[in-house]
Amino acid sequence: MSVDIKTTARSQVTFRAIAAHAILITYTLIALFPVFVIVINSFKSRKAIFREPLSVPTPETFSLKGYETVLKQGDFVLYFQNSLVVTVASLTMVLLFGAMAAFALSEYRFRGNLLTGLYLAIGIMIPIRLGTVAILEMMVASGLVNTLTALILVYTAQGLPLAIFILTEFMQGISDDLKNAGRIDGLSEYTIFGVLVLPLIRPALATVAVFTMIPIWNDLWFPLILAPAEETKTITLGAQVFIGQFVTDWNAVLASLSLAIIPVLVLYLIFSRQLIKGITAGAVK
Amino acid sequence: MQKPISKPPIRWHIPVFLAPAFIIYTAIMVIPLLGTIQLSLFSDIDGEQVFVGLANFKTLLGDPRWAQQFWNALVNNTWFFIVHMLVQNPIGILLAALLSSNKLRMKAFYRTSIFIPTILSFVIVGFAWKLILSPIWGVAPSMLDAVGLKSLFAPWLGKEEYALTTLALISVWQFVGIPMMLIYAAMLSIPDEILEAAECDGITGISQFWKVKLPLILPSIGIISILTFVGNFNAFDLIYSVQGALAGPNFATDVLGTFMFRTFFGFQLQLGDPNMGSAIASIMFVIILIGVSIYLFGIQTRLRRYQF
Amino acid sequence: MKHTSFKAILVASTVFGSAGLSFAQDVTLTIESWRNDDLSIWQDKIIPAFEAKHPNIKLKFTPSAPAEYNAVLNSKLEAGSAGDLITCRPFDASLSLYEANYLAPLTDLEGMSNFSDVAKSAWITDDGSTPFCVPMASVIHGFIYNKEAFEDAGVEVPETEEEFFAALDAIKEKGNYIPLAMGTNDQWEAATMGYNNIGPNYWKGEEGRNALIKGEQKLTDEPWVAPFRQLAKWKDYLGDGFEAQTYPDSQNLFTLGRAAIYPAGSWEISGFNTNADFEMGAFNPPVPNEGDTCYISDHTDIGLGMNANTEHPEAAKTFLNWVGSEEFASLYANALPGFFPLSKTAVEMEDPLAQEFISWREKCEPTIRSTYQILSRGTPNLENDTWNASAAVIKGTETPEEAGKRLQEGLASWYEPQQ
Amino acid sequence: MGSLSLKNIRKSFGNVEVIKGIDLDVKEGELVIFVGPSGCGKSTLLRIIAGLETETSGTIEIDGNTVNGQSPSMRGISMVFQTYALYPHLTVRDNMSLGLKQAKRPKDLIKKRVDFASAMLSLDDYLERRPAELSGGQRQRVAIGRAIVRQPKLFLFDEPLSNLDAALRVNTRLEIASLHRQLSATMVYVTHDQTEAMTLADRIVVLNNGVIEQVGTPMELYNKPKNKFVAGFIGSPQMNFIPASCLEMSDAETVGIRPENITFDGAKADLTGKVSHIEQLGGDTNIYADCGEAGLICIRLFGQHEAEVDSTISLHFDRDKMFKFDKDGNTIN
Repeated sequence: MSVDIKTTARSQVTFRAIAAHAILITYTLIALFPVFVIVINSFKSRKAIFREPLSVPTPETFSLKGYETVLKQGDFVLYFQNSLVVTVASLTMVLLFGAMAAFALSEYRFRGNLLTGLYLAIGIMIPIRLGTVAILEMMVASGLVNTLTALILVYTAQGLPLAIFILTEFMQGISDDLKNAGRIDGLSEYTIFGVLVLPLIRPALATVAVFTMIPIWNDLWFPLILAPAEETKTITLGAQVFIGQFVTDWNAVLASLSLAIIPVLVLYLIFSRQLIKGITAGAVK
Repeated sequence: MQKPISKPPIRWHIPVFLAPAFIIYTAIMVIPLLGTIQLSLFSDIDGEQVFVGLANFKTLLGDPRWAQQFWNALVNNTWFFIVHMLVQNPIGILLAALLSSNKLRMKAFYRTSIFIPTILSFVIVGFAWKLILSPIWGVAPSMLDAVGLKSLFAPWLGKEEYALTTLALISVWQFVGIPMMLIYAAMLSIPDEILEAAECDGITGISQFWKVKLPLILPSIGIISILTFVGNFNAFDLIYSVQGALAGPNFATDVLGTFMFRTFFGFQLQLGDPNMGSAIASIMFVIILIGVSIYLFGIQTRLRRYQF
Repeated sequence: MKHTSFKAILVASTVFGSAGLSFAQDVTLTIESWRNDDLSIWQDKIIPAFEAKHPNIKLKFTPSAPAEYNAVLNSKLEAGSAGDLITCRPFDASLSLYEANYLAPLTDLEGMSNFSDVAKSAWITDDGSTPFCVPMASVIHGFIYNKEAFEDAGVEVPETEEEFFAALDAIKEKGNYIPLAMGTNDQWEAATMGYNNIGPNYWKGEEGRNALIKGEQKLTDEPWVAPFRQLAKWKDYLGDGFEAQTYPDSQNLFTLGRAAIYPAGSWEISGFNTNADFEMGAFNPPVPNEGDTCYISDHTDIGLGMNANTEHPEAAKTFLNWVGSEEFASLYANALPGFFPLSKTAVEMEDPLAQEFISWREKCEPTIRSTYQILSRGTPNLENDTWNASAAVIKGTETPEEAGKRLQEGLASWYEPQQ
Repeated sequence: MGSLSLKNIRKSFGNVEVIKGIDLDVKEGELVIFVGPSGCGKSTLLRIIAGLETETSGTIEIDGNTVNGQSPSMRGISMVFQTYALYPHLTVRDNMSLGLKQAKRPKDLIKKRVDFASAMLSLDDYLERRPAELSGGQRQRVAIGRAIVRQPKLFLFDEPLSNLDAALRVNTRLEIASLHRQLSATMVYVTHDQTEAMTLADRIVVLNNGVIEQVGTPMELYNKPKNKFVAGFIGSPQMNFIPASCLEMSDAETVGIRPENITFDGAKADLTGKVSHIEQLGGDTNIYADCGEAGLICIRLFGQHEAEVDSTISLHFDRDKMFKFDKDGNTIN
């Protein structure tokens, strides 16, 4: 076989591509394996889970018992709806208020600008959970316990510091000329923010949305403390109760865990296109 | 016709823009947190909250029983952080470097798959890994068995010497998507001209990564390091959901977060001690603040940001 | 755009806000509990039975996960958002709630007369004057075994320590079953199902426990170290990788028929009945020597108290009286075999395993867990330390003597009678 | 069309004063250009006129009305930006009409004005496109169109040509010039490019370090610069500055001579130097000569000339066209 220089070079390139794919596939498998184990086993009978945890469900081992238990026991549709309301409402508030504050900080020179920025950023460093008792007292005093509003407020406060931090950095990159053109055309500062600036920072908003959404959706603590009532239970709390309730009923546990993965995955996929664009555009440099 | 105005009007829009964020953040985050820090200066004496100054901190660092637990948690926490720095960030960079190579196919698929663990809740992550690593359930042992390495298996989560590292690796598994995404973005933002110039100079492949790309993404690596630091020193959920509030075996996986939780809210028969818990929380805050300051004033200023 | 979104938020918040208001004229009582396993029993049996008698009072059972219960409950009480009725942990956890005025005194509650002093001891002030929770149930420790496994290995139910280990050896020899289902990952299993299960036989139940409280015995004394010595021997009979075995792992190991003996609390009975498809039996902790008096841990575990700040004290008392009644006792005992009523009147139980457990009350001396009363009031916490020590002793990372010494030092550091 | 009058305008950012008391009157229909090196404060001054920046003190009058404190949109101005600043989400037509819509002007009026402006700027074919679908030159024309549509009292241009390539820059420059003529509008224009200033302006304002160095028509500035700064800034290639001592002149510190006022004349040589570089521009030729202590001197010759690098040449200065500057850089008459 004759090998000329060109094909050697090409085969080197191919080799590199294959190596890259090999590493990525390996890691993808590592990343997905636990999820895979949970999902396949959620469709198996209890004995089969134990005997052959790695095999996919066969006609003999296939069972929907777990899903039946889950759907019969808790009001999963309601939990899901609660989670969605809380997440979407908090996200909206974090994004809107965060962008507003970031706009003020990046756009205007005023006394205390730097100080305000630092003040708002400190929250990135402390988990809000440390203030639980005071938060709960406040919610009780205002009658918001066991309402989704309480959760929304807490998550908004929790998400704001990082959102403001990222968005401020991003907003500094927006052309001053554009905003000034708007001012000369008689747009109010509010319109400039809403109509000119917000659309331009969409990618950054998506980045913030993903980083904000994950901890909100997955939070267990505040739903437990602030809104544990049946009507306000979130899906993560619902799934957790299952784990407690059916410590040994792995069908139900696995089924509820599998169900809990889907919605957050969907939300992520919605934002992820913008996410890459957002980070690339310099949201977190 | 406008009347001449001598003074510029107050720019009401600035407070209006700031107000919602400022009010919610202050009311729901800052005030409760200040309350917590304030608690650390008080002590419950016969049912009365009495101001004791720094006495709680003295107990925490001076009383051998408290100090032993505190230093154990701090050392564990530091190790937890080191594992992340040594494993999570290099893997993240490697994956990002691979993903950013030009002609690669299925990028979106890899990116999404590797990011999936990051979006999962701790409940799921904890449960899944406990099952996989469980000697009873047998996923890990039987997989090792399949490649003839059964002898390597140990009940990692139950052994004092392995448990913390195992947990740290689980956490790495969960969060590697974040450094990957951020580095990936940083690499994408390196202009093609620079890479083309490197190609012309004969700098390709791995040496291109070391000599050209890496120096240019150093600021991003800095940001990731500090995010990792803040995240790790606030870590709680994963350890709690896998090992419980007592962070077994024998406190081998106790970090500041679990130590604080146990002390603050109590556990089983142990009654909560909000004052001591707040003292731990305050110290956590100080540690994180010191770390962030070192980064901001010591490291970040030395990391050059290149203008593209 | 701005206006509409603000409006939306306003509308949204009022909608959510109203969701929290109660709408019925009837009184609705909320029950805080860590027993989320019992949710369906409350919903399907207990609540309907009560509501049938008291149509004006509605009940809502809102459990949280056991591990978070204390934190959640304390936060809610402090903030004033806790339910009307509060499930009481035994001893100090509830006593501190009473002292902080979160639990109402129940001195003049009629239903209280149905309980013996021992039953009330877990939820009464130190001077014994004021009870603050109605005793609901106790749990008994012992061992549940797989009858098929015993037949397979040809062993009889052990009565002494010696027979116990002989049986374990025989099962191990035969090799079809893991002799003992226990893991140390969760720690409390080792302490609760291990140390406090077999311990009373060595410290002679109440006698030893009271001596410890008075400072007449130390944890380094033989009666308190001996159980650790027993635990140290268990290691060889546990499954592979027991260090990482969790409590649910142990349960599964046993109910799937892979382990022969399960060191148990009686609360397992109903779960095991559903999940195991083999016949089970139970035996009380074997005594050191033949003819010794046997002691069992018959631990007062659950009580029910009234939130001192409830808006409906009368309704809450009505319900508490009912909880003290025979009707409730029989309902609860049969709905949850393994939770034994504490009321004076005997309750008929149908479950054979539950009958076995309760029958030990007649032949053995009952006591409660050694660490629960008074001794876990300080820091370091004796109960938590005992978890840690029991797990360490089973794993062999600490000798029984070292464990005893460490516990004694910890206790003596804050508990005066031991100093 | 309106006049503009600035009275003692000052502006500080924190402790730094960037505009240090500017007085200026711009007559109706005049095109005044601010030039100066970057950081001289010319853009800040323009933004103060527009109301985008608040002055620290001083008075601004547009068309006789004091406008201090008024919002930009109330001042009757329009502005063209360096980066075009088109609204990315709006079509060309909407971009141009937004300001009028915002002012609630009648629809048919808006349409009339947009059509007028688009015809003038030949944008008719692009009215329904979005900015992203236009070339750089087209975008800048849209930006200008947006300014025209408002029929302002005062046009403000902030380096409008900087982002265009060389050929387009000349074209657009001509367009602005003709626009100025057609509309006979008052315009204030900021640039750092003196050629732009010379070619367009009725009057030029030279700014340096926040103060006005000189105001005048292009030829006034060229012929009678008040000081060394203005002399050096106006004219291309730049005026040569030579220490007076090199020419044995005692009545000045420095003398200045424009490159076109130097000739080769061995007989009447003021200086000799070595040729170091030649720029052949076709129409004229620039020769750079190294004259030792006198420094590098540029000579501009009309037509095409050859010279050997390193050859020695003798320079003669036209004494009537020399400028003399004192120690402080002020021109000595």
